Amino acid sequence: MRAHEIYPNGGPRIGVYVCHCGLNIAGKVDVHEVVEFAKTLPFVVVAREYKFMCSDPGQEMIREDIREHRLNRVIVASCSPLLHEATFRRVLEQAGQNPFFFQMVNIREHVSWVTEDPREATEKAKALVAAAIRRVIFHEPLQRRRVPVKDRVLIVGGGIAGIHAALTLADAGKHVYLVEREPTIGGHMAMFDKTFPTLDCAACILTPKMSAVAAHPNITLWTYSEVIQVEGFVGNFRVRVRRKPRYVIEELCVGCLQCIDACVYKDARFPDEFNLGLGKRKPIYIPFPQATPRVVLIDPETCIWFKTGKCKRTCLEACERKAIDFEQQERIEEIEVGAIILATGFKTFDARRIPEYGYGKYPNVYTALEVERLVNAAGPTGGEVRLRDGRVPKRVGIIHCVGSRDERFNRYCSRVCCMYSLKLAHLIKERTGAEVYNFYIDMRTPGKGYEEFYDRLLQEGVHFIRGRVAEVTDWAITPEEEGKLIIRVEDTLIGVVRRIPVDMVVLAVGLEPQPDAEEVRRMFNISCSKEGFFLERHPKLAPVSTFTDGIFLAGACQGPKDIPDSVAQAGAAAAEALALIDKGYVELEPNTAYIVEELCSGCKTCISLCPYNAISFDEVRAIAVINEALCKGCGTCVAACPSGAARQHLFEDAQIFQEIEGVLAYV
Amino acid sequence: MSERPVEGERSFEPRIVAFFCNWCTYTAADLAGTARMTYAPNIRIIRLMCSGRLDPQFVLAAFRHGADGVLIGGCHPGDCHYQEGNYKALRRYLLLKRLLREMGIEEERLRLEWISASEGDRVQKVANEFTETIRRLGPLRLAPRPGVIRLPVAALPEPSPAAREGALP
Amino acid sequence: MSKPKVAFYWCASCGGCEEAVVDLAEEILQVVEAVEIAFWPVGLDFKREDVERLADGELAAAFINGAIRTSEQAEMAHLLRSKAQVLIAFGSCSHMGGVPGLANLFDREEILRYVYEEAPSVVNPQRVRPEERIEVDEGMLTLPAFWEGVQTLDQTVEVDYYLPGCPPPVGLIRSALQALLTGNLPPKGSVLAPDVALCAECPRKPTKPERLALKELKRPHQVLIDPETCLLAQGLLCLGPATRSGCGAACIAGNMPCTGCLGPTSRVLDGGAKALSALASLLDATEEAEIERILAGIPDPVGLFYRYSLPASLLHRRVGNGERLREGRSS
Amino acid sequence: MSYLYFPGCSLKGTGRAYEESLLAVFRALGIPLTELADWNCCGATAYMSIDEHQAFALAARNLALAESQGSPADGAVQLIAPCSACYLVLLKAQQCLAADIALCQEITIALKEGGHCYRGRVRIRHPLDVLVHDVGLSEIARHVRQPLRGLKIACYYGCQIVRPFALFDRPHDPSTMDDLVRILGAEPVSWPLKTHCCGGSLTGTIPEVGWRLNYLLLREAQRRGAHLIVTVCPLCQFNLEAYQDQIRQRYPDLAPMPVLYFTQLIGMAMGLPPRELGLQRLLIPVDGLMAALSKEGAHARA
Repeated sequence: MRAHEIYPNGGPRIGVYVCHCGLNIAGKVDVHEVVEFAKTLPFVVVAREYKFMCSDPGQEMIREDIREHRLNRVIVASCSPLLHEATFRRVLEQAGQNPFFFQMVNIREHVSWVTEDPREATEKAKALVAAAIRRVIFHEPLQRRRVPVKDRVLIVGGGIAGIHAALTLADAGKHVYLVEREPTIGGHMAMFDKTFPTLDCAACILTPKMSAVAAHPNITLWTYSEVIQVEGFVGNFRVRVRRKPRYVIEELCVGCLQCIDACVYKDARFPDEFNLGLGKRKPIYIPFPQATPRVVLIDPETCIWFKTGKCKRTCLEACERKAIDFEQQERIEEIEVGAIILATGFKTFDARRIPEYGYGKYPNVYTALEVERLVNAAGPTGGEVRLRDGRVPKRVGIIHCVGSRDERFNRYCSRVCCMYSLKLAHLIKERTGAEVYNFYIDMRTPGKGYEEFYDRLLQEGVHFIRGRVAEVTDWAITPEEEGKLIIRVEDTLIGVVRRIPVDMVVLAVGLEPQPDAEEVRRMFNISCSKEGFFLERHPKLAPVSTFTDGIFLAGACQGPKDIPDSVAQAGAAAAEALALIDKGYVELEPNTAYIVEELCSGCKTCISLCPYNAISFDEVRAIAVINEALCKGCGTCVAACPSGAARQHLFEDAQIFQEIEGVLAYV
Repeated sequence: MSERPVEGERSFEPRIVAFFCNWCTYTAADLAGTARMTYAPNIRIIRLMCSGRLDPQFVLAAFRHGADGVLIGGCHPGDCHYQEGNYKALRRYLLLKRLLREMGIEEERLRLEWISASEGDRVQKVANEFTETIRRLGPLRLAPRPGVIRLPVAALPEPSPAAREGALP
Repeated sequence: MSKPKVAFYWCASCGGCEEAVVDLAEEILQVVEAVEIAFWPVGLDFKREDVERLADGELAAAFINGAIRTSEQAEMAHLLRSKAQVLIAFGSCSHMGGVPGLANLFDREEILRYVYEEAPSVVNPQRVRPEERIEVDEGMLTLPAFWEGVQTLDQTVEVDYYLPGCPPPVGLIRSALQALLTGNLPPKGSVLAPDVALCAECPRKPTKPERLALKELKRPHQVLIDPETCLLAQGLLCLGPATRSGCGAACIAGNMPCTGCLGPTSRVLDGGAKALSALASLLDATEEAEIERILAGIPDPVGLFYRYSLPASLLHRRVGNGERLREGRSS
Repeated sequence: MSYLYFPGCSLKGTGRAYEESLLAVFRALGIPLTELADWNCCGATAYMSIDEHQAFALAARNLALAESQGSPADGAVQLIAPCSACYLVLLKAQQCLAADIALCQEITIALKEGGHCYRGRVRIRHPLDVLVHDVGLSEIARHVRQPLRGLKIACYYGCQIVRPFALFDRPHDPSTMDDLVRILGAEPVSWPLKTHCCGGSLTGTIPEVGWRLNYLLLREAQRRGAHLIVTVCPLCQFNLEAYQDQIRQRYPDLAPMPVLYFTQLIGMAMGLPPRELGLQRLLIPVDGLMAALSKEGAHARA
């Protein structure tokens, strides 16, 4: 590289811009002092402060200076580069400079927000600015790499979020692979009867979307399937999907369900998953009438043929289309996609973890999800609320925050429980006329029409008792408590401990990350937040993006959400994916490693270190060579190269040495 | 460090350089900020893409230029954004510690921590702990090294005159 | 016109560098033909005055080998610097401190105490120590001051060129002399040796596997060394990848691992750290315990990675004294 | 493993039967149990509520003594505290000392005055924990001579041994004693009051309230078909046993309900002589009951 390329206008001419970020920075750091200090540093031509550097006037100020003062280096000291580096690089570009003659200094997240004492904050800010100045002198002009983007999208999870995202993208003319682990799409929403607060029937609004998915020419729907491997990077993911055998050929089955009638088991006798064991199914079954795809499957765990190898297999002849195939094997599909949307949803809190609430011990203690099935017209009881012994409950207690807002389990609020408890209270009262008691810590009803729904329930005469329930017991003291479940709770509004006898207890279980969220996270190389939900790139500015470009989040896999929010987020994720693949290419950070070939001794140290096999040995020249297209820029090989022949753009040794000296020189 | 003057104990402010990987620990540090978790101001964070980029030269350079402690932050084992960079960091770190020991530098002055993107509170905890450890150890008293430390000149993109003299004016 | 004058001098060194000059064999005659040797205490009887008498810059070139540890060595270095147009650090010791530089693992007091009191071969009940100045009837006798630490030549005076190696390979000396005589010299400050690592010229390079993963680190005396295959591949700690070429891989030819006497390439700030990084990267372990087990194969990291370069390294000298170190305990 | 034993005031007074049966059972199982020499008040009740620091100092002194007298097994001296109150206070002291440096220094100075020092190397154990987890149910089963067949038992844990420190059982719905009872051949009845309040000191201060609480426990045990209640705590045992006459005057539906220490029950199953187990000290004797059972047993065998 020749000098005039680095110093187009002679030596380094640096502009330093320190942001107040309102009071976020200026409230702690003496911005003016930092600016004055910067002016004294070598090669600094201008140093300025401004309220909001990222604002238009702020950006314009920098562009102006670049032109006027012929700046060829720019430092912005403001927030985290993860937030605005791109913004300011663009500013350089717009002013005709190479965007990589830029260094950002994080004096908000790393200084003003984490430092008590203003004096120390200011000193720290100065040190970081000094370091950046020393570093940027050694920056080189770089070109971003452009790589083409596959215009297909993978969506993992066929709940309402996955479904909505899939339809949105498909309607935009993009091809979508929708992969669902269960035999049918629909997720939790398919289990509900009504949805709050409007009480419109879940099936009526969901099933049309489900069939739309099945029918859509742009959607490849793989149910009963799981993603097992993800390779590649934004725009070019290679994904392997395992399709578990249903022992029924999907293409042939028309869902006439005659095979089910024909099964040697005359009546259904196995607990059915979809009804949470409240109902029964046969070994050959369909999860529920509107299951999509409407294709039966055989459960080898319960099918006699699979267990004993001896069975008349009446199902076989029952199927005219010969769709049943006992020999079916699992298939591995390989697809290439440009973007991925994770919509893997949630699991409900396991109520057994709170023994004092007696779930699993007292038959009349139910989880909310079970009650959803009970009140569902298509459920095991045809929508009638009946106890396991067939009685109709006269008094029902709904306990809120089971597994939520509880230091022993989850500190967070699951957001949906208050509202669905109100919904269930309404439905139970409507169906049984029972007295319904809600035991709550706080009622949380933010959302369109939510508070109004709460009022409506109050009007309907549902009881609300404020206090966390201590225990559910069958310990009767008075005759009227005999044979009932007694809910012991401190009514914190009147300050007495109360014993409320009921026939049925409903536990409003919270929402938790899927049990395998951790493995999924690793497979897709994204992060989880503390409580185990997938972590968004930025809580406000990038709520559906992840730290891995090209992978987006939708629905409750990112945190507890109700249906409206899940759908909204699904739309957002779809839009992000669309924006990405519609562009046709992605620009990658040019922070790749490279080898100065005439300096390489061919010691091969670097080759085995590269996790992406981007480095190979050129037998002819007997040196190592890097395929920059494969390099992701971790720099491991650079750190290892014993003769300094391997280097990394944007993270050159010299630049980092300068930064090290810089942070230390001024403290 | 008994030879440390007593008054020094009060006046001494540790100087700590931290090398954080972009994907986990640097992000966690941002999170600590967003959550306003204040911690010791002694930490100066330098961003690398991966803890695997950490060249032991950086650590020694930091000590030579006045750091009393060096902190390395990477993703948890198995979580590396680049699959296994953090394992390489771990190996270099362990060998480096042996070297420091032989050079009479307390091992505690070099610390490696796995901190994931969501562990802002760990950044706070580690920063405070480490600052205290170094405060306890007192200033690192390296023997003065005569002569200029020349940056590996050939490693610079076209060196400016200023660059040739490792330290800038 | 008279022949260009040159000087040779030795400081803290073993004399091997002087041998290296003689190793030029008959070629030395051409050298003597071409230049006038104005100062070479090892070779001929010269006195300091002979140098002092020279005018500044009268020497075309001065070759200094050995590290700097005493006031006298420093004085001579300054003296020759002022008389010579070109000053060349000759050999590892003046280049990077060399083996004498390992003395920086101990402080002055420890060394004196050991050498004059504790060493098994010493009998010195009065604990007599050399004094820098001592009054005798004839007057004041003085000795050079023995400094706290060892330093390189360029940590003492400005150096124009470096001829690396322990000792510098004849080939490099030859081409350096030619460059000097013909006057086509590289930029000031250069090391007069190839800037590519040793592997480039190592005959065993083809036998090095692309994916090397070390489960065990061995030292030469522990194994029968195969004379054909890459020494690293055999688990031996060869510093070839981190060391300049130019020696024709002499040690490898002798079936011994490279110990790094020619020093790192020009891109590297601290050769030891770089070698350490490369080696650690190649370990085949991810568990801390397992890594430690393998690393136990490096009992003396400084001795391995800084055998010739401790004074030139970033850390330069041990912190505190080496007492505990010498007793084999770690601090 | 050898254990130190901290009796506390109760086991030398109202709870003598507890001490007798405990020592007898450990002897029979061949487990050495040495009484802590020069022990003092554990610091519970009044002390803790009047002056925490004095209470902690008292507890700490006992711990210090244990540390100096005991022989550490895997890093800690094992100290058995049978009385729930002692057990809890000693645990609390240890936890607080570990957590609160200022307090720790204060107490250390206090101990120093008496020439003591505590380094936190004592592990405080409840005999129930030791018997079930160290000795093991199978080992105990080996020593059972007279299985308590047909005996229905309400296991009563009281409020202190699993709360707030749930070191060896679930804080809600504990089960170790139930398992133990099963091994002895008896049948634990399912009753939800395992950890409910026995009335504590209320029986002394506001008897009406205290006795009602006792009553509720006794009645529920009775309703669930228990022949007797087994407990781990001297205060529980006393409260539930001592006031049954007064309680019956108010709530006639209450039949006499024997209340034993779990160690007494183990001893009975091991066939140890009743006097060694202090059975004669029971206000509501069990011999009638046992006789009846053994008769049934005999019939069953014949």
